[in-house]
Amino acid sequence: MIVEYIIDAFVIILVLLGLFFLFTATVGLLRFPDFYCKLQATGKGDTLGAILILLGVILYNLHDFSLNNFLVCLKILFIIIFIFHANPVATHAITKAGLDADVKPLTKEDIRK
Amino acid sequence: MRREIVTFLILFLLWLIFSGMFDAFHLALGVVSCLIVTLISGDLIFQNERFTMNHIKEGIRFIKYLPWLIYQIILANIHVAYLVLHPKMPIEPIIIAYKAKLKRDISKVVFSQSIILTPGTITMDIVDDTFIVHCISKKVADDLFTGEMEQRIADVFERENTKRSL
Amino acid sequence: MENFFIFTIIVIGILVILCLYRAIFGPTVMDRIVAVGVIGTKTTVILVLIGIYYKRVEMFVDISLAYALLNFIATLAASKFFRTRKSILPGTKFMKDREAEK
Amino acid sequence: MIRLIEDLHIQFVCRIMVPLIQFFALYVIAHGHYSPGGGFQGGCILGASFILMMIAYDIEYVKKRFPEKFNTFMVAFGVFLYAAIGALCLILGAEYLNYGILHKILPADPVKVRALGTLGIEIGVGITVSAVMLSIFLNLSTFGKHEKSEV
Repeated sequence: MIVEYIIDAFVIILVLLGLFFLFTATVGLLRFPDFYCKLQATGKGDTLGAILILLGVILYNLHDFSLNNFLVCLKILFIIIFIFHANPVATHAITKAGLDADVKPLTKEDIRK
Repeated sequence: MRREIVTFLILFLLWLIFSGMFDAFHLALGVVSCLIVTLISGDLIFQNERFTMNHIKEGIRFIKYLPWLIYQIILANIHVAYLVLHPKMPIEPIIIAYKAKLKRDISKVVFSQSIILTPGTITMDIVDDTFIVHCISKKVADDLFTGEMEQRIADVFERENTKRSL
Repeated sequence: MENFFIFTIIVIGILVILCLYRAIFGPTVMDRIVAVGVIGTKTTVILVLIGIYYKRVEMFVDISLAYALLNFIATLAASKFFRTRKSILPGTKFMKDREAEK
Repeated sequence: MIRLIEDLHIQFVCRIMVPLIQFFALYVIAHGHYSPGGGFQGGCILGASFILMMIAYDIEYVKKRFPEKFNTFMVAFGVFLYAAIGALCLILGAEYLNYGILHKILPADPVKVRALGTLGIEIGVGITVSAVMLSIFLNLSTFGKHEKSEV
């Protein structure tokens, strides 16, 4: 019984941490001046936030252990691996598109003004 | 031929995980599906290469590299959270060119991916062996120029090649 | 525990609405693409959490994976499209070339 | 003016992802009656994988793998599979698409035969949807000329 409470506590910590990182990504998206800096916030915060929440879900799903549940957990792990590879590539593609479309990155002086 | 067999085995393992039904009908469907995928795009995973034992060794070394990467990712997120939530937003973006010594495609890709995931840097372009990197502050750029990450990746993926050349 | 997951879903939903501001009023097209990609990642997470709440995870995981795949392809395709057609941003090289041609 | 840049990073990751996406599409088609999805959804994901291949490489590469002729043949073949299974039921003496009657020619009991018939229909729909998606994308990106692409 006590083990279940400990697992629940871990799940809650993981999910809250994930929510915090998703929140920072969103605030970065709204606050940063140009879109290269926005990508700095979203490319990292979104990846780690989503991964932490999905890890929490895996831990919660292992409560009652059976073969079917274990396979579902492996599938969620597959989503985690996919996000881990896909998000940086999308970030890189958008950055490169901006570079090719001649969007000038802001420099230190532009921000000071 | 060998790479097609390895592709088929990987896909079939994935089918067993995804399907979750182990009767003859679904297993036969799995074999047929994996054969179709291997037929139409079996040469894509190991392009221009033969599957050798080195791939397995590299995989094991890559898994050993992962904990350090995850530690860096957490550092990156705390850094970004600090920048975002700071009322004055102390950013000073700068673009640098970083010349790497990496030779193989896979090590370049892993290096670029790691740069995107670690504190305050994004790869903008890869021209031959020069990485154009957007850094969010000067300190982050200095961290990249110490070359620790490049050394670790070279350890993972280029050990066999350097031995052969020596 | 179910209440906690509902709370999580609501919080992520509020974050999605905040991102929608950037997707609608973003100054340039690039900002909009970034915002849409971010919303896609959050939706992937929401779908898995809904599956947990209704106790049908094995079904919702498939939907979530398909959504993640299509979101990734959409982001790549949009960025490639706007890379080759450079007419999106006023004042860029492409627009100057076109004006010079006229 | 339009540069066709082959980016190493994007190309490498897409190359590894394309077989996995195709595999997932076939999984969605095959498990249509246990999970949400089926022929149409699986076909869409399969078509999306071809589009991803076109993004990673260029249009010539995909055309070399899937020639225009073969693609058009697949569009017709999917519909043919659908109609043929329906018409077979009609010939055997039941309504159109009433697969239960197929147990007269297949060595299995009616319930299994029904599942098999559904699977055949799903496969036909999936083939048609993916081939049509590919041909729509080809036509849009080459302005219908099929010579040189701009994407």
